[in-house]
Amino acid sequence: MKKILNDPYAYVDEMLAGLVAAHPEHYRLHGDSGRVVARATPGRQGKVGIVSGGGSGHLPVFTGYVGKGLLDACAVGDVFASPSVEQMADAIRAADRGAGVLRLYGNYGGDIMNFDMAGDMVEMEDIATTSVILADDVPSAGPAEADKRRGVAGMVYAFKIAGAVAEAAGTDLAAVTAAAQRAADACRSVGCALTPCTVPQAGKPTFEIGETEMEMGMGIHGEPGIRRGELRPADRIAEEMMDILLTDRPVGGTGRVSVMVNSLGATPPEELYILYRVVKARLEGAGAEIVMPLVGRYATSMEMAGVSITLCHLDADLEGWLEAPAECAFWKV
Amino acid sequence: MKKILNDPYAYVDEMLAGLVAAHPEHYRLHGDSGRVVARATPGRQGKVGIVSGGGSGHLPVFTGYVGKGLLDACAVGDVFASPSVEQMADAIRAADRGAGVLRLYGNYGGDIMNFDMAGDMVEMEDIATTSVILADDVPSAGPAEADKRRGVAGMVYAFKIAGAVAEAAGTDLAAVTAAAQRAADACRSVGCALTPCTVPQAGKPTFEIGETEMEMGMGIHGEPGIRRGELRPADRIAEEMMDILLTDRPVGGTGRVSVMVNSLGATPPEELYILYRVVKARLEGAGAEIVMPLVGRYATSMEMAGVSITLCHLDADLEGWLEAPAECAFWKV
Amino acid sequence: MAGEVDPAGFDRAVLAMGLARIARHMEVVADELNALDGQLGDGDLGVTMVRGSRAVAPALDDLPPDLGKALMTVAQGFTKSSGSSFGTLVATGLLAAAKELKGRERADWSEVSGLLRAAFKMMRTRGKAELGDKTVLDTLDAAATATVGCDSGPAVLDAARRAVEDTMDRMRDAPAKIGRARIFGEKSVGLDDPGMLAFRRILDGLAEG
Amino acid sequence: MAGEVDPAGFDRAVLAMGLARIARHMEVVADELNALDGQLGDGDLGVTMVRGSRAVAPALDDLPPDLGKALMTVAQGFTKSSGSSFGTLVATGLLAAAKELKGRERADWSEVSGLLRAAFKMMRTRGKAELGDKTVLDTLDAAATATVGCDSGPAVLDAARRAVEDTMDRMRDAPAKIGRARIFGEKSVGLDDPGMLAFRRILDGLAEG
Ligand SMILES: Nc1ncnc2c1ncn2[C@@H]1O[C@H](COP(=O)(O)OP(=O)(O)O)[C@@H](O)[C@H]1O
Ligand SMILES: Nc1ncnc2c1ncn2[C@@H]1O[C@H](COP(=O)(O)OP(=O)(O)O)[C@@H](O)[C@H]1O
Ligand SMILES: [Mg+2]
Ligand SMILES: [Mg+2]
Ligand SMILES: [Mg+2]
Ligand SMILES: [Mg+2]
Repeated sequence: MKKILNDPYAYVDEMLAGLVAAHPEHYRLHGDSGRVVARATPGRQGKVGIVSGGGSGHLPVFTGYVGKGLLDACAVGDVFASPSVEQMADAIRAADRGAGVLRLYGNYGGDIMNFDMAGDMVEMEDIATTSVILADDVPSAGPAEADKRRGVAGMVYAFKIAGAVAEAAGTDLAAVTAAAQRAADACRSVGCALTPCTVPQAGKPTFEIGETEMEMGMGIHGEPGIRRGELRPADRIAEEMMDILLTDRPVGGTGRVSVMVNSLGATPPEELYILYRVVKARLEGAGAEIVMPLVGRYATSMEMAGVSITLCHLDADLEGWLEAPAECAFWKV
Repeated sequence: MKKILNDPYAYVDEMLAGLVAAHPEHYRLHGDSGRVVARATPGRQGKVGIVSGGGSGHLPVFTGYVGKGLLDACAVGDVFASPSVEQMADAIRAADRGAGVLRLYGNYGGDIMNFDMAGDMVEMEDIATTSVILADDVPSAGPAEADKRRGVAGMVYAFKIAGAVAEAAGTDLAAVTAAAQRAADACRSVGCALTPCTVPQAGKPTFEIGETEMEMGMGIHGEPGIRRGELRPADRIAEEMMDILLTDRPVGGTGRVSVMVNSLGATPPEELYILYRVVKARLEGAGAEIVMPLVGRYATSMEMAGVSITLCHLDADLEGWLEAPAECAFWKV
Repeated sequence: MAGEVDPAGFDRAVLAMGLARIARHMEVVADELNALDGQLGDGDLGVTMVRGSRAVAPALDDLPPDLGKALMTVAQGFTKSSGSSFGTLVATGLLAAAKELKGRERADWSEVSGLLRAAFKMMRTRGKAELGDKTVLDTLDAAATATVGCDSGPAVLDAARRAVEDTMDRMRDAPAKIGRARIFGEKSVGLDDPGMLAFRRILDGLAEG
Repeated sequence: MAGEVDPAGFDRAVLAMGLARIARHMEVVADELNALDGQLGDGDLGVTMVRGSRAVAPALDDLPPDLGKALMTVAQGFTKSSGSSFGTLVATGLLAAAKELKGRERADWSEVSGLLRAAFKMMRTRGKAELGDKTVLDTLDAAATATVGCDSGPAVLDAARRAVEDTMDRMRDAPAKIGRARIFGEKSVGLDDPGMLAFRRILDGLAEG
């Protein structure tokens, strides 16, 4: 795993320096820690703020999604490590426009503890906060323990949907929180890893895997999956992933579904499109109508090879919010 | 190099099937060969057409850049192989809106021969064609033989600029061709590879390189570069690349320059941003003002790890065209 | 240390001395903690403890006399320096103790058990773990119980160390149920919980001259 | 083959027979061509020739009597089936010959030299290579020259084969100056140019019964 970097301990700070230098129209650093990214142009006064945060190494997640119609601010941890409580509190402060702040992030113990404690801190400064926690990674826990599932690419849908609601005039913290929760509940994801990635400070791959193996259900930090075996043909991989997703939550309701076919990093878009044929056929075969398919790199693990598929089961509200305008350096709707 | 695919011989056709299925609002297949992608909504009658083409495996290049303000159609070859003459002729036909067609592509012998011959074929059908050939890869030939240089990521600037001119009312084939030539002349690129990629049909990596080595100046198909050596720190890599670019063409004229820091595939955006710090500092140190920096995956070689940097030296016209609206599935301006 | 020795209690000077000892010892045991955490998690626990103690160090020479405020200062060192779970839990525990001691410049050693209990409760709320999940909480609970009625520094320390040791022995073969270690499931059986070991090493640090 | 044998010239039947022989032989030499191209390029030259001949095959049984149109048909097989340089060059050469023979149902063997020359010129224009660049053009030029005045099929074929062989021997140690092989620079020294070998194998195919 070769990486282009300087001092591994400066990886995140240098990355952020480059990010804000390249996109000053989108991002600015806020506060003293150097680890809080906020919108270059803050949302209007009275807008509900949305903040996220988590470990680095997942661009565009999390920081990349700061932007109009998306997040207001983000706390940035070291690679695959939670930001500190202080940084999260600072991010909440940056996101606050006087109407309270939604904390919207993934289901990881450290992030939860820190965001909770950060919330306690800003409470003393009279900033009201709520939380919605993404737990969309189906293979990471069974349906009975669905609240233990990890948060992965479904986050992107939640950012987009909550962001649209927060942007609309007259929506309060409760409304934004409720919409975010509906988005979080609507998402199901599954990942499949082909190679590990390397955390710069660790200097060695996150896990080992054979030259011709794949691991179904693996997490974005290399958390063990549900099946390791020989690399299968693309169509069979797609079938297995769709089986997992549609078993956990069949197409229902309006039948309208958005789907994300996401590269974990190194896997090129060519391969995503090969998979998409089957994903589309399976969804349509299950009676679904596909809305705004997303094929590309939306939530990654640096140079990990592999893919994830996320379904976002829509209703009319969610669909409208998903399609509302939004803009950051990585995604324009 | 693990790949998610089915039959390697079906790689390109399945990729295209997925591409048009995912983005029917942007792309459609044209003609019988299954290898010509055209805009879903053709440009207005009387618009100058712009066509490109070349081997697959470089998404978004070439096909991805079909879209409003960009290309009208594209002929798609096998991975790293030229499309056939027939396919190119079909692409020209698809791009023709009655005002002639500019062929805009990279400096590779096979592509040139085939596009020339395709031009001869459509000439009999009264479609006027012109050609502009990108030759922006500085290390691939010295300044005295600059016309032998390969075409790489500079293509994206040429697509964008020519596309903007063609979209404007009242521009004819000569004007679009001249603008494209100015864009092509304005671009300089250099690449640096860390790992090879695998052509599906070949089944083995395009070249071999040591675990801790990099190759400066390597081409996007693995063409030999100018220096192989130990992987250097990011800042030194960026310095070396900027040296190469600025020696070949110093900042001059208006001093306004757009820069693209491009991943060859597997290299994640985190690393591009680390490089961008130095790229920006070097440009500003040379008196340049940076316009619309592009940091991301704009021209790739599947899962190759490495980066390229492209400078596009602007004048007022070029800058205006670069910033004009454009839209495809991979890029919105 | 100009004042007389007060065998029954402690003030900010004693607190500062204890923290300095812990800080020194963390440098010694950092690799051990990283290694154990590396087997079940991300291998940063030693780093977390070292960074936290180093962040606190500059403040030790003039801690506020108010023990509550002093402990608050120490807690902040941990919330700023790292985002790791254990750092946040340490900060949470310190804040709980700080609340108990707010406005007081001196406390009895016999109060330590109650402080440990307060820390335990707030950390349990923060981390949503239960007793038996094989986390630092199990050792903290045992220490709080074992130190009830201990009315000298050495007695407190002795009882706490023994309780932590026993708990670790007792729980070694249980599976971890929370945090990163949980995902390794069976792999955690037979291995100490890194957070428990960190707590033990904190007590070891206090015991070292 | 119902008509009498015409030793001085050829028509579409002779053309079809020759093309069928070439097609058969390409299947035999495909691996050899792929392997040589693989050392200096992308290793697809055998594939190009096989695909091209297979694409032409269905048309051979009823080629148009007009030799110009017949050659056009053959050329199209190559423009459709592959995008490789050699396929396009073959098609270009065939088109050049087709232009020369347009409207004629028969040609003299003595005209072949002129047809080769026409092909050479158009291929040179198309590929922008020069004599000496170590491409198929060098062998084509030599064959065109060597066949001047040859007025029977065997004489033409013999002269062409000898010329191609000699040219390959002569140029083997020169560096390639065009196409993919160019980027391998010195590596091409000592190796035959793949396109030259392909031309030689085409002639071999014609010579095989
Ligand atoms: N939710 C929790 N409740 C109580 N203790 C916890 C919790 N999560 C982690 N721990 C303790 O923290 C230790 C790990 O700390 P640390 O290495 O900082 O975690 P991480 O690096 O995963 O954020 C564990 O061994 C355990 O004792
Ligand atoms: N520009 C050119 N002019 C003349 N001959 C050429 C040219 N380019 C390639 N060739 C010939 O074609 C051969 C390679 O053909 P092919 O394998 O089809 O090329 P590629 O796969 O690179 O497109 C070379 O050995 C050479 O003889
Ligand atoms: Mg840890
Ligand atoms: Mg950690
Ligand atoms: Mg070839
Ligand atoms: Mg080829």
